[in-house]
Amino acid sequence: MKRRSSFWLVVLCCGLACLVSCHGNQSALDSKGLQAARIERLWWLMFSIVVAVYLVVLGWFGTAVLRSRTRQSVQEIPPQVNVEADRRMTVVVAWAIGLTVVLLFVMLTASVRTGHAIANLSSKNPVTIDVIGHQWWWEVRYEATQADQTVVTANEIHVPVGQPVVIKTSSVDVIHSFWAPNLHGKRDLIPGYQNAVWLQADQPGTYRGQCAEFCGHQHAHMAFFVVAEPLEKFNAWLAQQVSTPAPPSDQVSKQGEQVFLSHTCVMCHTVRGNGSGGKLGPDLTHIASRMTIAAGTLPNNRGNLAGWILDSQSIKPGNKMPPNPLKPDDLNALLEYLETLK
Amino acid sequence: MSKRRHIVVLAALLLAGCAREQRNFREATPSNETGEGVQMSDIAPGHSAERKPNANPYEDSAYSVSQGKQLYEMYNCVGCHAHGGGGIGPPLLDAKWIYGSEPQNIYETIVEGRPNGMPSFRGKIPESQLWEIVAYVRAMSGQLPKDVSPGREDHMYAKRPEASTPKEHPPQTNVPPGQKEK
Amino acid sequence: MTPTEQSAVASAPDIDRLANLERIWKDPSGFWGWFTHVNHRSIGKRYMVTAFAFFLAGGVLAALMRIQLSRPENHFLGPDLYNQIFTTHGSTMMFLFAVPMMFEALSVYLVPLMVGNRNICFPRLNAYSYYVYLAGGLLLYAGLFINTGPDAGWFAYVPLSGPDFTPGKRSDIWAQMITFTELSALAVAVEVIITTFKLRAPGMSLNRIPLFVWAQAIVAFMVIFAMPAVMLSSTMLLMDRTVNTHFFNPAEGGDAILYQHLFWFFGHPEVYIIFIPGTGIVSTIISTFSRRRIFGYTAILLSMVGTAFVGFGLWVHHMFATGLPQMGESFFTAASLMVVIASGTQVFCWLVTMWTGKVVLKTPMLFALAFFFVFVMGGLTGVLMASVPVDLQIHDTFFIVAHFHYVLIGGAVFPLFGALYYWMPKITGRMLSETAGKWHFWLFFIGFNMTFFPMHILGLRGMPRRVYTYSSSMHWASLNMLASAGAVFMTAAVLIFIANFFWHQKKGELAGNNPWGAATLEWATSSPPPVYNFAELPTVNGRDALWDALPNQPIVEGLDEDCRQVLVTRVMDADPDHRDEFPEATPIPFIAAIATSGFFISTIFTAKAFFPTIIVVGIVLLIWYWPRRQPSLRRKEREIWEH
Amino acid sequence: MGTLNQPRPLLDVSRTPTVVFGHRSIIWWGQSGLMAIEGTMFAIFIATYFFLRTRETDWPPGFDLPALKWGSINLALLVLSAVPNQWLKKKSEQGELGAVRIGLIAMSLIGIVNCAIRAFEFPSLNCVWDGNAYGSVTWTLLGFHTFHLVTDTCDTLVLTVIMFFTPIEGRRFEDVSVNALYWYFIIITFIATYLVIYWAPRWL
Repeated sequence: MKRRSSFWLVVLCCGLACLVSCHGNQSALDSKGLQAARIERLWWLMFSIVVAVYLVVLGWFGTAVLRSRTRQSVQEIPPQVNVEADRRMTVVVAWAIGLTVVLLFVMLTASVRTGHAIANLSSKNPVTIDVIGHQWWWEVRYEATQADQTVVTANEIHVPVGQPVVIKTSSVDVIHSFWAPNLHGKRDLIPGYQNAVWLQADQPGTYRGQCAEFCGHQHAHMAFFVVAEPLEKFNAWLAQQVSTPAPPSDQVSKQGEQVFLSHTCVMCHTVRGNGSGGKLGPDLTHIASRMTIAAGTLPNNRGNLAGWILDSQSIKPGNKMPPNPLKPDDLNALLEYLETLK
Repeated sequence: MSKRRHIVVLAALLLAGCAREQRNFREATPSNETGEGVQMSDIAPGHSAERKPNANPYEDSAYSVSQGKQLYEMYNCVGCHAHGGGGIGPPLLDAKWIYGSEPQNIYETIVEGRPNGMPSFRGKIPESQLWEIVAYVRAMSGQLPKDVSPGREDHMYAKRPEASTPKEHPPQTNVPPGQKEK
Repeated sequence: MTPTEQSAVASAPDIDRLANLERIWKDPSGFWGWFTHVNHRSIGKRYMVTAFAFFLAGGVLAALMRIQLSRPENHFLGPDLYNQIFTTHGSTMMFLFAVPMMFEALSVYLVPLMVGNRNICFPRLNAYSYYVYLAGGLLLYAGLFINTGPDAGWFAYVPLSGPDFTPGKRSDIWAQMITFTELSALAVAVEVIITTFKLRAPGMSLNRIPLFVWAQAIVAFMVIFAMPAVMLSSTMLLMDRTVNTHFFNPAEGGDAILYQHLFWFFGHPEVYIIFIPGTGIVSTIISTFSRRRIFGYTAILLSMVGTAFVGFGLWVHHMFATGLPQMGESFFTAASLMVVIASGTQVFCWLVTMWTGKVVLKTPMLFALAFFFVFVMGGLTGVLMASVPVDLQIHDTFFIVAHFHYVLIGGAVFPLFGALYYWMPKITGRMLSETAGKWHFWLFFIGFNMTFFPMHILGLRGMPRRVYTYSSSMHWASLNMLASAGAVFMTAAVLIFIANFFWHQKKGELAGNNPWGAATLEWATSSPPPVYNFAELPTVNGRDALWDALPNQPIVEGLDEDCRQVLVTRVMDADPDHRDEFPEATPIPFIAAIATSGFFISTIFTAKAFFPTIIVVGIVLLIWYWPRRQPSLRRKEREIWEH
Repeated sequence: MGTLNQPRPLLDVSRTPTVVFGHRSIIWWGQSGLMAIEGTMFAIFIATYFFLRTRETDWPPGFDLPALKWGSINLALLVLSAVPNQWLKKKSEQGELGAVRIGLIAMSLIGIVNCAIRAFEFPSLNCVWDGNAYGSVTWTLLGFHTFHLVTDTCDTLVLTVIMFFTPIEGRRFEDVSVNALYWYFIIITFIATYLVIYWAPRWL
């Protein structure tokens, strides 16, 4: 019967779907972190219960329609009542409702237990990272005891593998949502609130995350990367980020630095060491060490950097960076200079 | 006859609506070098240099004026002019304008800079942002229509927002600085 | 049933009495007459046509979105236009189609017929509510066409929709549109409650009210307690944007989460307001096409009431990601799971009704059956996101988009199409074609699943909601293309339905009084019903009015025939209580709606317009209320005070 | 509906009353619907007030406490007005035109006096609506109640004019009785508003 075949078709592709969605960057079912793994286990438990219930209901429904179907038209059949059958059916319905309540309790307890498990991850002195949401990029600050030791970077978060990390979320403008599906669920960045999210990456790797709360024109291009690496590599990275890059040595880079200081770049961006202090845009002190530019939109290479500087509006229309028409040699010198900022 | 007039009024209203809501992201920047030289007199070699348009295209778009407001704070104009009340720099809320209150005058003040501390921003701020800041500066004294001026901002309530400030009436002075008004 | 007394035997209804009834109850026709109608059926038809037109407009916007998302890095729509389109799509479907069609249109047209009376209570208020609703819809679309469409999402979270981050008048138009549509929903809610409890045919005691009427009455109560929350949040947003109040300004004591609480306190009951009429429709259709009375009438009724109550207690499951305290979230997980019990009970009762009945697979029944397939899957994915940890992974992703389309299209649009095929013969007097109906069903069913099932997988792969584009490296392209292809099938299905509608008006088979052999009172009168609905007001002898009627079922007699007099009955057993008189046709509701629109729209632009326009509204309402001399005198000498 | 030609018994309703009071009449149900809606609005708005209270350390933040004088006078007058209101309601349900006319004039005057007092009450709140969230919430809550107070005063005035100058019928008495009910709603909501605006800052 038509209905039967299409029903099996859906079940087939439902199963297929689960396989397809399993691995792949930024997928909730490809957990690389402690919490994401617990959530994934809870997901598979509840998913299996739900699919089982769905199949039972559809089975009951399919047989009900097949069993009582008639070809006659509506007028010919008088409305009939079968009190005896109704009484038996009441028992069946009561059992079905009872089973539903039991299944719901199972899911409730599993969910609450998982909720507690992922919430009470903590440690004495975790790596504390402030993630501050801006309109359409992420400001990342590593707190440190001395003020000059704090690291300010953007759109890229390095975390030591196997150690809990606490991320303090806040926003300077609208509501954003910090979400790296491979590691943990999402947490909103709300102006006026300071939320704390505990993360722990179990396997090294690069995990992409994206803003999950609609925040304006470029909500679609507001991604970030969490790079999980062993502790010593993480400390090396941190040390390098804290260091102030050496002033440019060769002639072209010096000219590039002058272009940076004399043109529009200095109004919005900061490069520690050359006296610039703009706050509107991300900190570019170690731009060359970052994998992507424009909040994960473009891989960080010379061609993309040139295109982004000259006309960022064609890549992320509506973002705060205006088009900057530079003379070709100025642009070339600037790119040279930016590439020295390891 | 009155029906046609209603339609015309309605169309004008709708058009005003369109302009107010225009989000212009990509500005074709006229020239490589941002900002022109100072216009000392009308006599100029070769063809007469066409002067900057007096009307600022951004004054109809609420989006551009609100961008100008964010730039006003981010580029630290607040440092000297505060939220328009003035401090080191002169107040921008009132009707007294030293260098003229037309968009063109304000544009030149920002590009060329002025004595007593106003730095020149030529080359530092791109053309489109310059005009957005100019539009916002005029909104601070209520020159722009109420539905275009920005409303309350999500910060401390320093002053009534531009949408609620009464319109100031600066005297019409196109006289270059130093000369007495006629 | 204790009638006053059963005296003279009814003589066959003579012709001139019917002609007199026709003259009394007929609203003037013609262009200007159109604005004076107060008949519940003409207002009901207008609601249906307008709500369906907004459904088509929302569908066109959805098609544009699917084109933009069909390929990665697509430049069909820029970010600004895409944001306006997806927000207007959401707002149209929720505020201008779902609630007005499922609640206002169906209840205004059908409830008076199903309770056996001549008009809905407060007929002028009913006309007024339609014009206010129409004005709200036109305002939203006028905004969209002059580039002022709202662009902060259909729930417009602050501070993005606040004065600082949405310059211009975009969020104001959205907020005022809400005020329009909620005002009309509240008006109809009061009318439906009073019609259900005070204007029933004698003999229709509380446990004999049809399930569809119960569904609409319960939804009316939900509207009364849910809509004020969104009217408050949209008014507070408007005040923040125009008169500089600080309700949502984090720096001055305001709070962004306050807006979310206020909105979702309304938001979740809203989706049940859309779904419960669906259960009423499915109960009616399954009972008729299984040729037996519904199984578990009380169980289904209690489930509806349970859904309504619990619906108010679980709004925080929309805000699990905002970082609320852990204990609170578990409470809301429990509440979200509890609501499944009620829906489960209803599904089981319908299954048993079909199991023990004779199922006739006509088109309305097909759509009701698709309800099981689609809604149950949507409900079960809803169970998944009731758990906080799982919701943290799938909140605001395309998994949620898939969930609420399964629940809303499964729970409302499928039953709605079933309802249109089921009641169209009563509205227009002709049957819709069955073959076109089946084509429409299968195309819509397949297209729907093709479009929205892949979105579950996209959500699990991390595609967030409301992105105007995505990069090709994210391997979401193939599923998005499949979804866009599915949308083509759905569009074709809806076009077939429109063609079927226009075809059936001329060439459809004549329907007669009761083409489906159904049990509720609206099938007792002719199709389309006369202006006065029932030649003689019926009485009821059982839960299924027509199936349980006695051969000589008594009829009501003794209402004045020279004015629009209506019988008002008691709440419990619908015993005749007193007679009331309903107003004649009048253009006042239309004028009042214009005055109210002027008040609402002018306050968007300047707060100074508040007092002058509110005085104009006051004057118009005064004229509305002012008693007319002639009818007052006529009523004076005939009135009987309560003894 | 049974075969048409077979004569069917009649249910004669011609002697049922046309003028009824209390929960039997439809206009009472309509008024109750309005009161349910507006009551929910008040309840949610008071919940908003206390939600915003949790977001501040001290309350009222940056403003003085609202002065009790005018608010308390307004409350006293409103509570006392329940007596003439009840008297008017009873008389209208008995249909005594003379008494109803006097009652309506009295209630109109009371309404006008209350609106006048309310005009003094707003400045005595000691805050401005665009000062901060506290000012906004306080002004809007009082404004919301004022909207109802003014509306019902106008209703009573209109009813007074109708009772004097247009032909009188049973329905008008129903309207007066229901309008008295609306006045009770105003009294009750003002008690809640008064406690929230004037005493919440003092107690919390």
